[in-house]
Amino acid sequence: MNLLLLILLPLTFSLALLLVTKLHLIRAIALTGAVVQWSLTIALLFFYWQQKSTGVDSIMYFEAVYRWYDALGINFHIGVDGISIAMILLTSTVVLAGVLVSWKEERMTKEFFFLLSFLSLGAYGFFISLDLFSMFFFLEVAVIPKFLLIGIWGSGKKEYSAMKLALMLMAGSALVFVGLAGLYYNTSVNGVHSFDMMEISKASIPAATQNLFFPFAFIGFGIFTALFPFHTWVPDGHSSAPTAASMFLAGISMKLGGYGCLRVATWLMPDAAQHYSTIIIILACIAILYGAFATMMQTDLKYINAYSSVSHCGFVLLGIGMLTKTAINGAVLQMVSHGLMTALFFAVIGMVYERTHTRKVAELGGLLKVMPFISSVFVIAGLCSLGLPGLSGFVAEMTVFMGGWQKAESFYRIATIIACASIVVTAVYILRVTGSSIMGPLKNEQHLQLTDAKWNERTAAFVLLIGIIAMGVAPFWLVDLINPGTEIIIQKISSN
Amino acid sequence: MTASQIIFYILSAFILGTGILSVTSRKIFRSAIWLLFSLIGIAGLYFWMEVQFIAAAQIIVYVGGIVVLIIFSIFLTQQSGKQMEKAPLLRTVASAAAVLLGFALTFVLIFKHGFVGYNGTFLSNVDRIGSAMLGTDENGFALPFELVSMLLLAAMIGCIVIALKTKPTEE
Amino acid sequence: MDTEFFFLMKHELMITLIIFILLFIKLSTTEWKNEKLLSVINILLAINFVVGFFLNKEGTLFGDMFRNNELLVLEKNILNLGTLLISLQSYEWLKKHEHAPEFYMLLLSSLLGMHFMISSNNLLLFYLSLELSTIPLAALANFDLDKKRSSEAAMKMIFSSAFASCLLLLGISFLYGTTGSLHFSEMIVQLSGSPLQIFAFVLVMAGFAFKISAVPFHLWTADVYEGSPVAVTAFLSVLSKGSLLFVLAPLLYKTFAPLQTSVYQLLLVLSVATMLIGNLFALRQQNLKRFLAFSSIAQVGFILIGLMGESATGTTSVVYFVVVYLFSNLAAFGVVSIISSATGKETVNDLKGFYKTNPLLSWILAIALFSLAGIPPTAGFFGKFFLLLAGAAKGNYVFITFAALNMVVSLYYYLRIIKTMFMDTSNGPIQKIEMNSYSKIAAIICVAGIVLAGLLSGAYNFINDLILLN
Amino acid sequence: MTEIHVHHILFVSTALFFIGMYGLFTRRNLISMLMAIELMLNSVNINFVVFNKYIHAGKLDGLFFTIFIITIAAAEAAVALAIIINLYRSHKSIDVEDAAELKY
Amino acid sequence: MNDSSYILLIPLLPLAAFLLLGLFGKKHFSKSAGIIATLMLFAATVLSFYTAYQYFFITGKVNDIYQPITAIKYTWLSFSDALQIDMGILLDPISVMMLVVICFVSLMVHIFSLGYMKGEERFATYYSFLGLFTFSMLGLVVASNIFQMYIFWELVGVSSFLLIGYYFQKPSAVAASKKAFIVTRFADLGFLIGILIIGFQTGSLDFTTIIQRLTDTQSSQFIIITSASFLGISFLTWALTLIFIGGAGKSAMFPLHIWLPDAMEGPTPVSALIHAATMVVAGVFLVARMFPVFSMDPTSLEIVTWVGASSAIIAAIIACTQTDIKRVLAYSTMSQIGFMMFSLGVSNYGGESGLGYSASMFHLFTHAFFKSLLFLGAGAIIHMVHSNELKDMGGLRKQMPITHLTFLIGCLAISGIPFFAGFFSKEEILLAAYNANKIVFVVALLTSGLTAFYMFRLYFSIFWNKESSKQTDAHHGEGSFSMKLPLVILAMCSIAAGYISFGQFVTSDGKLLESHFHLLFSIAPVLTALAGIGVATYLFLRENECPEKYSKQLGGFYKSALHKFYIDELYLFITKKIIFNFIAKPAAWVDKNIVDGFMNGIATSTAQISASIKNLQSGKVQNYTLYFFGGLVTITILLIYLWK
Repeated sequence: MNLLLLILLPLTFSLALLLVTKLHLIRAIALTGAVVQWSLTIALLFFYWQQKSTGVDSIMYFEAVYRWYDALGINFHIGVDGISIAMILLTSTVVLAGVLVSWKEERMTKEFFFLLSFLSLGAYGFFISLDLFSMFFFLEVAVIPKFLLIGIWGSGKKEYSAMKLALMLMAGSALVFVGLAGLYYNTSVNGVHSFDMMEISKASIPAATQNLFFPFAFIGFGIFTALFPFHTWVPDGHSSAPTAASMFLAGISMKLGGYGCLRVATWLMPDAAQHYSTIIIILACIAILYGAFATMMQTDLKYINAYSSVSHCGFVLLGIGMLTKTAINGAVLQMVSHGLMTALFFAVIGMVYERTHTRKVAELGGLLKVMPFISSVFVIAGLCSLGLPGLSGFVAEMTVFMGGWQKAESFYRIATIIACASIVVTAVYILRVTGSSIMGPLKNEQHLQLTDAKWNERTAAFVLLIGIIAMGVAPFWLVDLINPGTEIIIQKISSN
Repeated sequence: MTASQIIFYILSAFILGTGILSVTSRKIFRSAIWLLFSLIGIAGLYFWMEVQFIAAAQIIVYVGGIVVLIIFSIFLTQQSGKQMEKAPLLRTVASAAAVLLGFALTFVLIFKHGFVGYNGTFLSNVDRIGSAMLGTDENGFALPFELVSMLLLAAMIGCIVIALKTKPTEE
Repeated sequence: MDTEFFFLMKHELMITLIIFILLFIKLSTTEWKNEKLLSVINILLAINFVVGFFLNKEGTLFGDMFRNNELLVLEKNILNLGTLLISLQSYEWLKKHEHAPEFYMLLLSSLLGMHFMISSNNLLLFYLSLELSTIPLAALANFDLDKKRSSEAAMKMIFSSAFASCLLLLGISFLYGTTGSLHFSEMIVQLSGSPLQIFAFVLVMAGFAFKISAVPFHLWTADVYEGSPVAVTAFLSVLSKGSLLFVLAPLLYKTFAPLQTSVYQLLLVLSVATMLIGNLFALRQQNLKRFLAFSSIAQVGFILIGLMGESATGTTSVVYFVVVYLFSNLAAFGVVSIISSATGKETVNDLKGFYKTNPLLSWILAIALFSLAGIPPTAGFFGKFFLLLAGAAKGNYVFITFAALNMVVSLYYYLRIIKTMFMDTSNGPIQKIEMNSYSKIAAIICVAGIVLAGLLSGAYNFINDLILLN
Repeated sequence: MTEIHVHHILFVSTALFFIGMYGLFTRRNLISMLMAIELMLNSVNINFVVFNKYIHAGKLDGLFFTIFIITIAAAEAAVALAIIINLYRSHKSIDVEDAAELKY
Repeated sequence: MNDSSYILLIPLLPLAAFLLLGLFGKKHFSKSAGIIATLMLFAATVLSFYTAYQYFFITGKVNDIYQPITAIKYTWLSFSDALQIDMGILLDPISVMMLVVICFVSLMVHIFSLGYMKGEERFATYYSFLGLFTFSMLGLVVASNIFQMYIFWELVGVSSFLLIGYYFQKPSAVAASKKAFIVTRFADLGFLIGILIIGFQTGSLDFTTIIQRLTDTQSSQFIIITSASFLGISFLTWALTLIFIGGAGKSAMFPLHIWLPDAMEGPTPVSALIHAATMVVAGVFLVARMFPVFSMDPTSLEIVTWVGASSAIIAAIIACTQTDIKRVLAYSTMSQIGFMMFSLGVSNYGGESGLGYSASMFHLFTHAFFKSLLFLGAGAIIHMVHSNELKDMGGLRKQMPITHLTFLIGCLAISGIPFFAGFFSKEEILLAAYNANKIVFVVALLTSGLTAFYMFRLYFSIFWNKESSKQTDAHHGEGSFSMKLPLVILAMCSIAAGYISFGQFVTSDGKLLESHFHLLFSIAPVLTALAGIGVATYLFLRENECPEKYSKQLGGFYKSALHKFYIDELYLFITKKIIFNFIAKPAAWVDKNIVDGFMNGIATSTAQISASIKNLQSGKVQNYTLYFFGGLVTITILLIYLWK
């Protein structure tokens, strides 16, 4: 299977969107595009399994190299392993749900879906890139659509949030750039420097050099994934964004950072990863607990979910910082899980907001009575967030804990315990918000007239729920999928 | 001290003195005249250095051309007797400081560099200059010459368009 | 002297020819209508651009004073293209202008100066062509003859540039005094890095820095850009800078090679100051042209990073970036020009709600700004990436981090414009503006350039090959 | 040359250059500023001639540079004056401080 | 698939009910949901009885010892080669017993709810939640892997949350559900960390393997886990204590019991099922499941003992003062579970000294019946009176004869009156305590007296005391057949269950344990119980002034018991005041003002710098040239002199 399809399809559909003007055509194209992408990614999974079953055993699958900037040793090198496939599946699922949720978007519909499609292109490109340059390219491709989506279709202090998000993410990529440049100049293939990850992973970069550049790459990507104290774009950005964009931001965009931390920082600079693991873990623990406590004080549904994202993404960083195979598995699982869960959460919040025109917990109440479907989904998303077994969050968090505990030193264990403690705090804030907005007496009589979810919203919720449950009830397939990928990263770490 | 030396120092003093007067005089017309003297002094310096062609060009172009142009412009724009306003004190001080610092720096650097005089012959007769001016070989300056002509053309066009204006100015 | 002469100086001769054609048109008794005249000129410029690609030769003329090679041809073609684009964009403005032929004569004289400058192998020729490219521009800055601001801009330009060229000349005189030659290739032997030479080098560089508006030699830029007609501003910001950079790159990398340390130090200081000041000032600008002036100052800070690379990669990235910058900046100026000539409005606030009324123009401006900000998939991203990458070769990562973070600041003010256009609402937005076909062509070329120059690696690889050859 | 060291002549030219610069910085009249610039250019001219005559006498590079500078100075002065006159028309003044509308 | 795969159906049937009713119940089964769920559960119950028969009488016994049998096992999630979560079914005496108890009680509750919940708007949802709970509880008890247990442990918690919050529009119900979930979750944190320690120290998450490795004093795992210590306490003690905290949370042991009384906000049948018979004994079950390991560590057993004993007495005291009948029952549940706990605590592994273990399980078994009976009875009463408060009741024996009778049987059973089920199990517990620890024995004795007192206080207050109560809903009658049937069945069980010779089946080591029935020993407990009943009769049979008088005399003690010893207030203080005000609020504040403020500060200071340097661009060309030259000189000096 040619991975270029993953880029070309969204591109084609987004260009097709530009050509039509009728609203129903726009919607049809957007939905078709999302469905086709989704099917394609599912197909990718099957092709991968097929390759695996026929005994093909390589680091990356479906690799292809296209010459690009020869003079600088830059190629467009693409390929996937299990981790990328997991991420790609996540992306297509969230995008599909996002398109469905925004079905009713009336304002500048064409532009909206165009930008959404462009975003997904960026994400796919990022996950399939094996060349740091193209990876960086796709990382930044996504910045502007996010800015526009938030700024144009958002709510609240949208301009401020959009700007903050764009600037902080840009600062992240600026730091990433320095890290990449360092890697580039310290790798040499036949006398030419290289951005190719496969080459860099083979090169032996001195530990001192790694220690110099690792912070750049890690913090840079870390900003994307809400690394404390660079997480402040998350609450504002997520809460101002329109539903689909929030879903994308929290569901996918933050995962770009996690993936980058893992794939670029940790894999390519393993010595430095070990050197800095203490700091990473401390920051991750702070993010986990502090994010959770900060969530308790929030009064806006989206802020609650955004802060909880900070907390949850802390698990990703914690998993990466622990540097054991199980923990890294957990980090990847958490990325997928959080992606699905938070997208679902945002989708539901969007549905609630669309109907009640408020996101203030204090103004909501007893929604279960008027919109049972939406409320149920809300509760399920909340339960997933607090790590209920049978849903995806549990699997991911437990794997991180297990991986963290694997390290015998007290420091790691205490860090793990701190992380574990967050599940209690999570329960507190999730239940608080569920208790007062979904349950309890109906606070606003006008809400009695509200209707439950429409077909598109139901479908969107189901798409995400299927993902969450598929992961929560049967995690083994996902673990098997990502295992070879983490194995390689671990080998690289332990070989040094 | 030889006569040549005396002449040099007198010339130098003249050039610098008139130069200073030119940039400090409060009356613009006088200032222009001091400039004229200074330029003539420089022409004298060229004569002293035995580069007669340059000296001639200096007198023709500067004295005969530019200063005249300047004086015309003064007539066009100003009453001759009017005193110019002084620059703000802060800027005057800052300028003086900057200029003195710059001068000190430059001259220290020149002095340190220690230029050593060259005692070979220096031929600057007009026919050598003339043939070089139109020469296209290694020591020829035909191309710059042509270039300058284009520049003059352009300057001319520019001047005409800008200065010869018919429409009244918007307020 | 044989026919080779014509091929070697073809670009310069073509332009001279056009100037004379215009002169004759102007002097002829028949009165030409502006529309017709402009069409003819645009066609001539197009021909000039196309012809530039053919029948080129490599070699030197006038005793090594003038040289030509494929790289220089490419650079001249780039300048020709820029001129053509500006010409297309300024159609609307010139249509009503009574001195259109003179405008072109001066513009082309300046272009001619640039061509000579690129080809010059000698400080004298370089200086003369520099003046040739500057003095007409000062006159051009005054071309909004009935506007006070225009003459103020012209005054600032001519005095600043005269001062700059005085310093440049002082520097050249010291270079001449210490090396005894005006030829680049001969000078290199004599450069020893003595303090006076470093001073001379700084003086010369100040002259360059003035033209490319690097801080602290940039102060004239914003005022002149704001006061001048849009076309002249575009010309100043793109071609004037571009041509100087074309000269500067090999000059630093080859001629001043003995002063390597000073070159690096100077570039570092200039670059840091330029990025910082350019960005800080751009943050608060309201006038679009003034805003673009400061943004282009900040861009220069980036270009200086590429120059620091002191390698073929660095030079390539600079030349490449100039191309990218040309497309991006001209696209932006094109839109500003359209707005300005249709409504006379030039401030950021006038753009409120612009997207509602003029989606196409908004997108063009947005793409241009993205490119200037270095956001993929526009070419600006590639340009900045390669500049930074070339700079990183020196290993000064503190500086590279600083530069990269500066991009964040610059993103802010570009996004501010985008925000104004797309998100803000206004009671009286600019009405729908019809583009004429000339500006449409220009816009298409610019946008195509912005999109394709990066994604297709051809341009960069081609430039790199040429630089490795020469 | 035996009598006068090069440095002395260079002292004069340098001094003249900075005198001119001082004038440029402080004169408020545009025409005076132009005059100051002429002084600076002249100082550079002296430099070139001195370097050519006393140090690098083999070729006439410096001399020619001087000639061209004189020419350019003329052209520059012409354009500058044209601009000044135009400015005078619009501003009714040739005080440089009056032409400071474009700022910040 | 082997021949025991039918066991899989036992948990899966309720799950199927949950999915079916949860997804489609509202639309398609809004009326028939109860019947469907009940039938499915009936099938599960039959299967569980069959399983019990199979295990106890056919397959379970090898060499006269009941062996744990891992019937089914699938790898669910593999962390590393050694550590993996398996989903499996482990059959041993206690899990099989629990299977039976859960299915049976659940079935009773299902049937009871047919009448009790009739006409509820979310009838189908109710049954689907019941299905979810039953599934989770069954999964918990058959877990073969400690992590599997944890998974179902959490699921049980969530079903409890959902069912307590069933009347979601009642703020008190919502608060109670939150409280229940959060408190147990806090305890689960201990369980989780305990799992992590145990798992990594033994290199396995499998119960059988863990027990095998940690009971062998020679095994390397055992040596490491006992020698390694943190804060001076060995890892084994840490792990077991933490696991016990998990159990204590679920089982509402002091001081984590605060959620249980509030949990009575749920529908009463739910209280009967979850908060009396099954879920709350999960903690006891957990300790029992890990008992071989606990028995290796006296320290943790000591903790279990004291926590159990103190819970028993504290709860009993509080129960005497409560006026809400369900709360009285809730505290009584807590007290009884305290019995089970300390019974485990005083036990040893194997043989005679393992009596406590066996007794605890026996009590768990009997308690399930009589306590669910009491709760369902209370449900019937509440159904009729529409109130939980004792003051609204009285003299109901006429209106509800069956309820009266069955409730009396329940009270007698719980008070430990001979010939009722509670007597037999409680006797064994007291015996075990007497053998091991005299202080505990005294506490237990006292508690059983109190138990008798408050149960009969309840009984008399409901059925005697004031004569007829006005608020009775006459046309309601005593409730439908579906409500009476479970009462009768359970009442019969409450008598009959005591006669099972439990020592034959459930013992700590699987070997037979002879019944130790000492008539002499029983005298003291029975007398205490009778004394309790006597006092209750004196005070509450007729309406009189005495209770008030005595309670006044007790003064502060009575008041603090009435207020549950202010433990709730203490918790509220810690959570609301300390955690909210001193952690969460500062965290949010820091985030908004310092972290974010710093980011915004960068932006604003940039803008300020930008504004403050605007005069650089003064518009005066002479200044420009001056700066130009100044910059030039600076750079020159820098390059030539300063920067070598």
